[in-house]
Amino acid sequence: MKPFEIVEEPIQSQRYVDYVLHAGAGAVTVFTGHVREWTHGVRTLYLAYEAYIPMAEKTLAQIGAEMEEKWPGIKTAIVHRIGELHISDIAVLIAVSSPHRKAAYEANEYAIERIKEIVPIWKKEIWEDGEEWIGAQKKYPGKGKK
Amino acid sequence: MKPFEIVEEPIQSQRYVDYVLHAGAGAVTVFTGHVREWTHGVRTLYLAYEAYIPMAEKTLAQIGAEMEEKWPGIKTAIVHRIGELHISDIAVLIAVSSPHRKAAYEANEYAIERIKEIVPIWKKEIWEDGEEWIGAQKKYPGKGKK
Amino acid sequence: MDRRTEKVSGEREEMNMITVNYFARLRELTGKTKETIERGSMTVQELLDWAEETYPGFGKDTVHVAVNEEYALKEDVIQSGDNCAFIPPVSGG
Amino acid sequence: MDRRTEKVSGEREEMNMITVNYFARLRELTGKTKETIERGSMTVQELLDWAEETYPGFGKDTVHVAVNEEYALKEDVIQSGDNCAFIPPVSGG
Repeated sequence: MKPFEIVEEPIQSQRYVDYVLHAGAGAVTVFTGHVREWTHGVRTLYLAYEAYIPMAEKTLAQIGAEMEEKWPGIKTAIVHRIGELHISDIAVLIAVSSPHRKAAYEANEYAIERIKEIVPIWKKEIWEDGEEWIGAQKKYPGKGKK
Repeated sequence: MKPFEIVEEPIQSQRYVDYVLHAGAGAVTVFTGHVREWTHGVRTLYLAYEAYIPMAEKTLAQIGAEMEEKWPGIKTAIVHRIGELHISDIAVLIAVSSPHRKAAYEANEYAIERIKEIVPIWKKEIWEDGEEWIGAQKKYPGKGKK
Repeated sequence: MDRRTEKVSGEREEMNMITVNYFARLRELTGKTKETIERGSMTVQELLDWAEETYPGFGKDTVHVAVNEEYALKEDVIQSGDNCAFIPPVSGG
Repeated sequence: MDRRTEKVSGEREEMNMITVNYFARLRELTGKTKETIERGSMTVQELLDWAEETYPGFGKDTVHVAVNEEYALKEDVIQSGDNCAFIPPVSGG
């Protein structure tokens, strides 16, 4: 397992928790994003995730570096799954350990916001009567922007 | 397993995650508090936790009710371990599922703050050269205060 | 006093019993996990005063009282049969 | 023109090659995962203009460009041999 990775198989949470845990960690936060059955009254059958894998892993690692700069002392792992995902499957997992809890919460939430901004991963929702690539329009990002 | 409980054995995280997960959950946050080796430059050998068990489980359930009132649609489980705990052992676990991530983070952090305020659980730190019951002095709480 | 009065009197005395529980530092200070106090009723403040007097160093100003597993105010009245607990500053998590 | 010059010229032509990758909606629109463009250099803006012209509906105003796995600015210059990717609005998480 790599601390910042894209996988095609089900995400095994414990691996990433074990990776961030150490004797100096007093708090661990784990966020998992799951495939939800209903979104705005429309029933999702399944999702298809696609990634530009090398750049996605690079940007995940970049987010990890940003986090460790902002919250010194934390340790982070982030994994995103691609391929066909069904209801309740884990799409993304963020594990953060920290000596104290505040940083573990803040850094974790920062990670998911940044993932949604810069990591080249795309989600297609497949419903009973159609499908669509999801993605909010964002301003053109600055180079090396944090 | 009960959704709000005090246990004497190692906390098995997956049970509580499975309990809060459902088809409508798009986000799950799990917080675990661990025994840390060093606190303010003093090395902890182990911790001894003690609880007023029936009242502790009741106040954990009360915190869960407060959370579900503040963040409708979430589902929560909280477990605290007592007895002798060693470095990296999980002392407390809070699992929150929610349709959307914001509530899952906020409610989870609310839970740990409230646990530290009202749940009758006490921690004794045992070092190489001594031991001490830990506990910040708090104002006398109001009845039914939230 | 006939037997009937005696019996009633005896029952009343049996009911003059408030249970108190000790935890953590207070359990070690008192050397007890619980005991009973022969009182028919008292306020939470009176219970705290009693504890401080009985166990020097009790530290009543930082100790809360739960009556039947609910936090109680200092002016609340404890009745015979109630199950009380002294709650020193908590440190869970 | 002697053989040596021809050869150098040939190598130069081989190097007029920018690789572009397509993902998600753009992969479906173009029917391609990648292709090469015979250009020695161009700006990111020129690449986006080329894509819009070549593939109607490309939506260049919402598409970002990565050059060698780094987000690039519109004025950045892409060189022959660079590996580019069109990044439509991301939706991970």
